[in-house]
Amino acid sequence: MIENESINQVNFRIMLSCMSLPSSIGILECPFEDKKNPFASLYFFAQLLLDPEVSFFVSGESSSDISSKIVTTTKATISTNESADYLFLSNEDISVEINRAKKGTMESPEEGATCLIFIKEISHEPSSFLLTGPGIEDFSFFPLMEGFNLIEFSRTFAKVNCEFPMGIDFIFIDSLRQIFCIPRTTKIERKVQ
Amino acid sequence: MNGKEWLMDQQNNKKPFFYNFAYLDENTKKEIRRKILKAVAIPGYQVPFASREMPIGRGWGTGGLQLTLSIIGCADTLKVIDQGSDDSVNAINIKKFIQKVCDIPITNDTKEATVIQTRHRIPEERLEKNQILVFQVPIPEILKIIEPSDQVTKRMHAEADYSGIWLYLYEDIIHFNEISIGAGYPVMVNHRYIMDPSPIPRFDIPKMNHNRSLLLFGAGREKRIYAIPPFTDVEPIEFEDFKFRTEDFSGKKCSKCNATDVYLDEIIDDESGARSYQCSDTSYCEKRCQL
Amino acid sequence: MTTLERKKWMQEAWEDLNQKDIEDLYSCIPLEEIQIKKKPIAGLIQMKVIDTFDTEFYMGEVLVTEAEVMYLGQQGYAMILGEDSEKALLLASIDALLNSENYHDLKESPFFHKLEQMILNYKIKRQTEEKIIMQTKVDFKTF
Amino acid sequence: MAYVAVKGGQKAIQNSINLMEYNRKKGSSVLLETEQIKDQLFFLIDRIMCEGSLYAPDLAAVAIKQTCGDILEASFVLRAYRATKSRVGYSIAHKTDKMRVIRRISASFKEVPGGQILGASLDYTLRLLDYDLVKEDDFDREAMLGQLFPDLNGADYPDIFPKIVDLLKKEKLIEIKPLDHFQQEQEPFDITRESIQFPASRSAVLQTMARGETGGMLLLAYSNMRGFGMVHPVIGELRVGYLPVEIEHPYEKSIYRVGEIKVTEAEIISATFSSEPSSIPKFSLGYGLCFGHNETKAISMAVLDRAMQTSQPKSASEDQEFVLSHIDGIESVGFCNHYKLPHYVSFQSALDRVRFAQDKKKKESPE
Repeated sequence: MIENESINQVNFRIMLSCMSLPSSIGILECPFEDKKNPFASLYFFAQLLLDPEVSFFVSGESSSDISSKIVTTTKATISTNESADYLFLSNEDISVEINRAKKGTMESPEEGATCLIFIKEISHEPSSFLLTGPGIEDFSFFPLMEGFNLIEFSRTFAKVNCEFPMGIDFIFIDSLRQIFCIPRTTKIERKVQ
Repeated sequence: MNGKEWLMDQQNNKKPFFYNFAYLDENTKKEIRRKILKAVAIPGYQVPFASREMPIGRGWGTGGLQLTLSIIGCADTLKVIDQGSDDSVNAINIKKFIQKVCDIPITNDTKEATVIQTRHRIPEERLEKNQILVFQVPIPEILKIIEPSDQVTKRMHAEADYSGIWLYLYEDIIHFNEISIGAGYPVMVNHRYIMDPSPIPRFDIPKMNHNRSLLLFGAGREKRIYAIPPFTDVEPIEFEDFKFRTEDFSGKKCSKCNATDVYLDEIIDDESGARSYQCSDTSYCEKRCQL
Repeated sequence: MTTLERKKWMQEAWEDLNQKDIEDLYSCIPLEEIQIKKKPIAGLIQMKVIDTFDTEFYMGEVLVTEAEVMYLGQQGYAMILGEDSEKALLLASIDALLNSENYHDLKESPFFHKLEQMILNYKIKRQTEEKIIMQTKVDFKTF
Repeated sequence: MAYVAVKGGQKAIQNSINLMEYNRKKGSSVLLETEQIKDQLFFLIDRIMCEGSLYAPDLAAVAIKQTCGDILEASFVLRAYRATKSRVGYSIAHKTDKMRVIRRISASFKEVPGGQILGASLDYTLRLLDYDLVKEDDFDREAMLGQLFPDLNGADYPDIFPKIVDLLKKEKLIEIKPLDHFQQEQEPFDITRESIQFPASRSAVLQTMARGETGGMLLLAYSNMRGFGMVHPVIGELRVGYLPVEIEHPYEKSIYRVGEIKVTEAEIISATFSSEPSSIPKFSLGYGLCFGHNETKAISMAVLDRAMQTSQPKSASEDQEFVLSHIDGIESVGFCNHYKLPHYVSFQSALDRVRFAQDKKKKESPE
């Protein structure tokens, strides 16, 4: 238990650093190698922030398995796409789910959801999508992500975050436990060649 | 273990009282961590949190302390300052408590620290990306000067209705021919929220703009957390013809290290009433003296 | 008295136990055979009440100590007010003993005698308290 | 050196703590035992548990001893202790009709079913200093106690004390319905888990007041009674007694009785004459319930509850945000005392402003 708690602290700091500096990629610590389970990083994240006070929603094929495991480890409540505090998305077409997620209100924008998107790999190669905003010194680039439609995502992102301070914050996580965060304040633009 | 063994054990050694690492229980830390992430995502917006009772007085830094205890770990080095000084009584008291509940290295050196908890100052030395500055905030709502009700100020923030505070400044100028706000000067964060920077001097306000480190603010009694991520636009509110001005120390320097580009404490000499000046940031001053 | 009644009374009477009673009771229960399942631990119960408007609300927290034991395959559970490990474990042990099958054999034991005595004392004390309180009832029939 | 902080404070802090310990022990009297505090200063214990929001008489006694009788500090010690213990459960919600009553009075009717039971009260004591207590004879205490109640015959303790409010309810004289502007909730709001937001739900209002500071609540309630408000209270019923603490048994799925706690409950009745032509004049109710025996607090709570039931506050005591934000003893005391901390950075900043403004004035209108 003590061990888990200290891992939680280390991983929270990595995540906090990534959320504060949206162009940086962090690697979560893991006390054991769980190579068989592609969702290990996901459980890690769940354990880090979820408790009985919050709700979550899981999309995709093995959602019920994942959900029940998250419930046992965190005692968080399973909720709908529209009302969950945390969304775990891993399927290819995520725009629908993101569009449905809650964005908070102008008075309480912190009630906007946090979307965790599980992808194959976050590469260290830059894409052609330019990032600017708080936490980014001058400018930076969205990393290339295998099998992830950045054009579609950037459109969805702009749409759900067009009424700032209402909006949704994103955390990308891959099977190597690499994470990358895009808060609602970031501007994503396609760089014209 | 059977009952007899337990009873023997119980009667023989009264176990010392055990605190969690960093005092707070894991669920409390989780709540604060969630709120910190949201605060970072919405710079300058005050996120409400439950705020636990700490064994130091409400208003004595319990908000900052809860933030520090939720983020700190074995790899950290901590610095605590009050009014710029590492040795003031409240800073010492907070350090004593943190050391009691998590045995981590403590430093006076701004450059060495990974987490700095502060009351009313930003250190003179430039902060870096790997550092977090945690502010203790007495009253997080800057709009309190014009409206006491939280319910109303929350709506004003929602609507970005800041005409009241502009009017306040305008009337201030009419009355005094000057903006009378001393410490805790209102700032506009990321062109959206007007925010209380905590009672830091105006001298420190420009340091907030595009600061390289994460700035976290905790108000324990008022139960609010807010943040400024690194590289964020932070501007003091001002008029075209009435500019924001920092405290004027022109012609004055630190009597110990001769620094001129720093915030100074004014010292009154007991007998003559003459004034001298010293660096408010004591560890920076010591560093310069040792050069 | 049935086991259930006895348990109910124990839950009320324990508050009167002094240090000597605790020692006496510990000395006459088969401590070696009691396995500790959950060591006594202090915690908080949030006190939920309902007001006259039927609103449920929390009026504050109550400090309690909880313990669990096993005796011959029988569960014993106790939660008591305050922070007192020894009392909590004793109560959990008594609960297990009363649950166990050979409690009939215990009936003649000093443990049982002590228990019955305590419950009786408690009842007398409670009755006296009630009588004293009724002495403060205002009597309007003065004519 | 008026506004320079004490530096190098470590030693001074320790010595200051030592001096407090020294002052506590330097007298020649016997050191207090916590049992004595618990048995003989029960009002003090009750108040500290109530405002510290933790029912733990033994620890309250330690807190009182440790803080040398500073009530607010002692409550604070108890409140902080709360934060170190994890929550193991919730009690089963009960109405107060299960209360084991030790005092019960009504000011609205002379005779009430179950009777007026004065219990133990200071109400009718003459406030004359009792010199006999200076040297109290402890000899033969048992016998002395016996003499206080030589004859215990009289009325029997009833099985139940019916609620006065229920009688009024039957006659449709009183309206008991949650007001429209209170949100209906599934589970009560918990201010220890979530930061209270305004307008607050009724459960949050009652929880906040149940842990409020007696003096602060009395002040606000008194202002209302004096005319800065509209409540003209009559005490429908005031009860002191023990409430059972019951949980669901973890294995047997039955009710498990943990013990009982002393509480005070007040229901105040106030006449309501609405200006709406269609409405029928009725009585309305204010409710107060707190840990321990503290009648002033329970009555103040009930008055404030009634006062805040308006959606258009006209005075401080009717304003929910005003009342609830200012009655917590631990918060207000902490903030009041934080002004003792050095503020010389902000003072320097203010000095700069004042001097600047003065210079400007001088330049504008030279003498």
